[in-house]
Amino acid sequence: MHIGGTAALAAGRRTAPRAAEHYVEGPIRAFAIATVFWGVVGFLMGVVIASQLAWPLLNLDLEWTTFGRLRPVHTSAVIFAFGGNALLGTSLYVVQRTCRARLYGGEDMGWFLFWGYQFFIVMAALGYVLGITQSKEYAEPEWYADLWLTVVWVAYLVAFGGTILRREEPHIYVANWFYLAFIVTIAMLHIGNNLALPVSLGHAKSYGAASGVQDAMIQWWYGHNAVGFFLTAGFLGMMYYFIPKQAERPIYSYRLSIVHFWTLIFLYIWAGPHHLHYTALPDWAQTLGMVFSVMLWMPSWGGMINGLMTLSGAWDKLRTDPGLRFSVVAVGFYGMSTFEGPVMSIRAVNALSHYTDWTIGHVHSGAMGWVGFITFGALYYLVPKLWGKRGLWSRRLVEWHFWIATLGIVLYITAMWVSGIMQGLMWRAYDELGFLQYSFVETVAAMHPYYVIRALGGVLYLTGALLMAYNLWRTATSEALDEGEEEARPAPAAPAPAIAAAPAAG
Amino acid sequence: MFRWLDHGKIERNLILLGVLTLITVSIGGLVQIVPLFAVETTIERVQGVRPYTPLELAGRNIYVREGCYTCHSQMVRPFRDELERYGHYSLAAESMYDRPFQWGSKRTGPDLARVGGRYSDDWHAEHLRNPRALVPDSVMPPYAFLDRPLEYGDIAEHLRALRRLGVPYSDEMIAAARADLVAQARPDLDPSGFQSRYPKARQAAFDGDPSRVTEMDALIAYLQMLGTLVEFRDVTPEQLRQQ
Amino acid sequence: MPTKIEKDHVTGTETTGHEWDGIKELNTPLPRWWLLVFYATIAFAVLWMILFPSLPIRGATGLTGWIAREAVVGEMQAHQARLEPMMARLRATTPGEIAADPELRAFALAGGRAAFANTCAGCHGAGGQGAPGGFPSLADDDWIWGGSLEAIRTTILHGVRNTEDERARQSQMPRFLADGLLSAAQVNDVAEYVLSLSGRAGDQAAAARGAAIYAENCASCHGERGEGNRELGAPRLSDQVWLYGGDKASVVRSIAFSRGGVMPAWQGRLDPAVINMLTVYVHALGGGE
Amino acid sequence: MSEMKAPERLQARPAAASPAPAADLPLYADRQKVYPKAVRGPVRRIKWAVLALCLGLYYVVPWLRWDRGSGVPDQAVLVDIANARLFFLWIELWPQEIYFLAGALILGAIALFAVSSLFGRLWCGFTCPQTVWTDLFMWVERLIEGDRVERMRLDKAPWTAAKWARKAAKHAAWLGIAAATGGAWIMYFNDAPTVTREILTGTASARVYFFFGLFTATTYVLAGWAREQVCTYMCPWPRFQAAMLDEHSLVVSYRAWRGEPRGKAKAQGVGDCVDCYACVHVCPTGIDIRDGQQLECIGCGLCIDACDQIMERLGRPKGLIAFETLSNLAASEAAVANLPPGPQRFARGMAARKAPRVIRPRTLVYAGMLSAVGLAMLTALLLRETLSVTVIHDRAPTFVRLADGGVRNGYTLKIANKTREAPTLALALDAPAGLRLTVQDPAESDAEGRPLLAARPDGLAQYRVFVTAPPGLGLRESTPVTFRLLDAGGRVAAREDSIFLGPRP
Repeated sequence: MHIGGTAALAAGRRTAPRAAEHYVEGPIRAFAIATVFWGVVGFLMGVVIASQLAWPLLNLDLEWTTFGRLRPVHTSAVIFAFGGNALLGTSLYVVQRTCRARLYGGEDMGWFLFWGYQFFIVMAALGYVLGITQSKEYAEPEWYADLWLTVVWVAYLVAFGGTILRREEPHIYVANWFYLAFIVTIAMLHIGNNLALPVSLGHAKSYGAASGVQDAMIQWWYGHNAVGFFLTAGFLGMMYYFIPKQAERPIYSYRLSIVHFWTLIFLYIWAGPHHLHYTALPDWAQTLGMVFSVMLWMPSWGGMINGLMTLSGAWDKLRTDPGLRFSVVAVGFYGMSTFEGPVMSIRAVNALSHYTDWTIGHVHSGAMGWVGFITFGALYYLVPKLWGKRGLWSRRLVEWHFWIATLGIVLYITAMWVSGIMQGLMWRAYDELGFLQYSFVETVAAMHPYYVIRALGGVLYLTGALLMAYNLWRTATSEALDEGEEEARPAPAAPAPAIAAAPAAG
Repeated sequence: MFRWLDHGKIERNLILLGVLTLITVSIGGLVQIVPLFAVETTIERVQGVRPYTPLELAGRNIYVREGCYTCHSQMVRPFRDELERYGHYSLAAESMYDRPFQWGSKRTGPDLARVGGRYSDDWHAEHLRNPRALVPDSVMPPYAFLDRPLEYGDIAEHLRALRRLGVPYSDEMIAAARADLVAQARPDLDPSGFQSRYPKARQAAFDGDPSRVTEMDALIAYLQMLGTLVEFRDVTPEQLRQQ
Repeated sequence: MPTKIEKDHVTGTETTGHEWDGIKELNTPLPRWWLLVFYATIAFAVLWMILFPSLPIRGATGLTGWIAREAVVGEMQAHQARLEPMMARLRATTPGEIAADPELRAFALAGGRAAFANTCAGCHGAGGQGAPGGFPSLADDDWIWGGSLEAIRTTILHGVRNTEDERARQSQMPRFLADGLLSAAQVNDVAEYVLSLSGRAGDQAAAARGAAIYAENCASCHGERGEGNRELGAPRLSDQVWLYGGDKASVVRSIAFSRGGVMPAWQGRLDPAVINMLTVYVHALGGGE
Repeated sequence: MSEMKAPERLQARPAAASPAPAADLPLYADRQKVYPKAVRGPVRRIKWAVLALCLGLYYVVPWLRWDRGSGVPDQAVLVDIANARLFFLWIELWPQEIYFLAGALILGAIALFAVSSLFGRLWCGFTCPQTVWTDLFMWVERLIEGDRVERMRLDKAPWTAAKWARKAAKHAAWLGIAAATGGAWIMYFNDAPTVTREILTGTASARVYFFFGLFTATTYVLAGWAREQVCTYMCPWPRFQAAMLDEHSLVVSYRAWRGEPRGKAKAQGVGDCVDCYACVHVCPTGIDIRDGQQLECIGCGLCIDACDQIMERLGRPKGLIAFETLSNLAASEAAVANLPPGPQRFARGMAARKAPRVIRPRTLVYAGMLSAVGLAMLTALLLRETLSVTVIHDRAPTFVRLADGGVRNGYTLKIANKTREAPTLALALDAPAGLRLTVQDPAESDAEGRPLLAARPDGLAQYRVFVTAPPGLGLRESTPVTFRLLDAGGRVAAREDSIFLGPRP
């Protein structure tokens, strides 16, 4: 698939003589392909490890394929590979266009970022499978990969900032505020959480600079803000460009942008300790984590309102623009999970939900619903543009993707939500003498049906992504879709496969 | 609000925007993290917590390598049900030498903070080899591959690296690291030196076979000491207050 | 079909006047409800920070004085208080009566499990599996001092060979080699004989020699055929269970230097109800008689 | 698709803000208050019926009794948190069975998808609690403050005693309803008569008062104050909803092909819309349906009633606003493309419509999934185990060496009995010959010497069981064994696999 992608890349370059020629686009095409590729890999890994919990035989008795080693592969593939490539690619696309400036560092910088980032991903994932990991959630890569990522990230900041400095617009667009906050904060978090001393330069293993309770606090300062700045601020940047572009409407409120941007980035960073409720972290820090999470509710919703109300006046586009459909539902999921988050941060709720699958369900309504869908929406918009096509190869496939993925999410989060509450209740169930009613393994046995439903939900979501990959592939390679050939343009609702017969390059 | 704050200035100046962003996102972290290092009582003043023995450290590194934290927490919360199920709630002091901390965030399997001494060595060995042979409803992967020799040639280097980070390993401990590692897994060897360096550390043929030191030995040695260091009978409530 | 008409004028005065790649901005004021809810969450946060600990300062616990670690102590005490009627019943009965009453028995077993884990498992191992070096298994069917409820209770109450309780179980085997009662060769022979009692002698001739020595020195306590004597705390030697190891070296060592583990007396340290619960629990581990 | 953008029409819209320089704009915008007018008609009647049904069910259900025998709650529908049981008529679920809840949620979600793809925002407009309670609150408001014009006048009037009185009465009534709502919610989690008495006498627990207060407050704020803002800004469902619609979904639509151009009733050459704003005045979200599909429209259809009344009065055919599919709208539009307003245009446009396509791939998929999930749940419910046994093998020690050299394993058997009976069950062991089964408690035995265990009604019974291998049986380290519980008729009531462990041979 990846090799084919390179061919598509070449095809894209060949067929894109456009006015926007002076923008750097080759690496962005590569980022788009990598996003799809890693998305499929990440979702597949998710299906695999979800199935392992339902059917433990699938651990295969091999040391490289146990849940413990593959789970970081899944999370990193989805967050950093799928999400990261989407963010890097779209940010470089957006910053050039909203600044009317060519990427700082040009094509070479773009390709360095692309290959540098892919190298980091592969290095990290190989490490997990071989057992080289820091075992800190979402910060598993060892010191050598971390160092490399730091190099790439600094280059990214230089390229992004440099492009803004070259801008021909007096003001910096709000999408770029969010992208910038994402780049700066992730740099800070990445370095802060990965300060470590290698056993020696010849060892892959390192020991962290902080230990115990301080390490825990730093880890969740990092971990929660990987959510806050990677999966929220970064993707809000994406939303702020693609939704108004797709809707062809102005952003709803400039002042809401300002207020929610600053409040969001200020408050988010405090929320980490809500992952450590009732732990050995001192109570004062837990209280701060909880109240700042609650205050975060409205700043988070500011982004939802701005995205959504931008649609007012273009509501019918929801049916005619398949990408927009994804974007808007993404915003709906964003609103849901940013409401659920503050609720779960309340200590009494957390006492029940923590350590259970409720948390997993919450994360996935955010990751599948918000991050996934907003990215799909952006890809459906971006790929025809990047490859110089008039539109997508098949709209009907997009619709199938949408409905299959939505069903998948419904199955997934319902199962995890219910099972989480069940597990939490079973842990604290007492018999009438006042002794614990269930042993732990009984709660494990009760989880089985939910694990099966969850795996099914994952399969549906993965299927949707495969449909997208195929559709985008055909879009990039169908010469019949080239811009300039006005005939044969499919009517919006007409079945598109009529043009499927066009020979595909590669 | 918008009279005195001209946001236009900020959004026309990349450096200003970047610096203000950095300041804004720094505050929360500083306020929450710095006091944890500064306030002494963050780590409770209890007796008994010692650095890991070389074998336990090697076992812990296997625990880390296998990503056990993805399914097991090591943090007993102060709830009645957890106290009854797992034992005394966990203290910050008990993970003061943990790099990385392994408190975890998910209990697909049970909490392990106090698993030490709960089950027999045999049970652990068999359970790790084939979890469903002992617990039919378990969903844990099998870890039979841990029955391979432990590579511990560089264990002293690990201790030395940890000492640089502040773990109180003595010169003697570092010098004897390899011997101590072997001694702990082989109860037939003379224990006196090892016992003097790591009081109360348990020696056993953890995997059932005293003739060789395996990864299984190391992991079980680690599991069997988890949560056993602090004698809660001697601890006063005042010692447990963090603020 | 009609399309939705724009809610706001798209005029120069209403947008901010900037445009990026065709994207414009409106300058709509914030929705009031949004601002109100935001203020409400801030008010909630401030209130909560006053009520609960939120400062990294010793003693700054908030107006409620609530501390998670102390709250759970209170919860456990409340739980104990709820259990008190049952505990009172347990104090007032004998283990035998407890075992006969299903409700009391279930309660004692559950409570005994927790008490055992806290008090006894350190030496006797989780589940009473025992530990090498003199910590007997409580789950097997071999008892030195007796495995009836009453015998178990007595052992828990007074302990073994301790100096703190005058009613502690007492027994002391002579140190046959160390005190010069037997020669090394004799110890070897008697060890072979002892092994032969459970059918494991390696050297039949030595065992035959040892028989006489055994009859003279050992049989009075351990019995003619090694059947043991619980009155004296002399273990059975003819079975497969060995407290200090059943290999020859261990047996020789036991004869030569004697053994004598110590168990504390729990009377006075534990609530009588807990001792009764422990008795019933240990009895139920599998070896109860 | 037609291009119906007509900015000049915006002037009449209440939401249009006046242009102002950025610096002088207020930080926040007040809500543009909506004053929906009362309306009569078939849609309104259906809405009243649905409202009465929903509210009736909500308030009455906790009071329904269901006799389950003594010592068991007799409330028909009850979530018993303290005892971790969910009672629903004859079904009593344990925590490990709330997969039924997961199934119900999935069913609900798919049903919602299916209904939406067929009928648009039926859920939003008719059955959503936000809509139902807002409707109720508006009805109260109208009773006390009068209809649209009166309310507008009242709000503009100075604060006289009479105005205070009316406002106070309205809010008191709202709070009353809100309290009843919050109170009823509590009753699903507590015995209704008991908790009602406790709340009224001030003896309920702090937790009850907290949730009572919480739900009262949210009802009052959401239905009284926030109203359409919830649907416009906060609720995620409208986003999904919009994505669920397609060309064949029935949605509330203005037939522009018939209504345009608008004009006075007696004017010549104009369409059927007389621009009377009846549709706008009744709209609970304050929009103009003639602007087409929009985010704020909850699909309640009240504008249909309002418009039909006008059409009737004018002697024109009803249905200028109607539940209509987008494909029909497009078809009618195309059919009347160059026709002038008049009866002929109306007839041509109506003739171009087709019956809505109910059977399409999506609805088929939904129907399939609904039946699959429904069938799975039904099967699970019918095959629901009322008796199950869990066997937990001792972890320490894994086995015990006995004095005679034999080996013994200990197990804990937990018999979960979800019925109210207390059957006696015989315990049988399937294992290699020689292994002996004993139950620790002195239990009676059946004719074949099998120990008899008593299950506890609606509870867990726990037994300690030992399996002993005599010396020299020559078993492997691990031997599979199976425990079976037999009922009085000798049938297997429950079974569970376990293992027998011994030393390495």
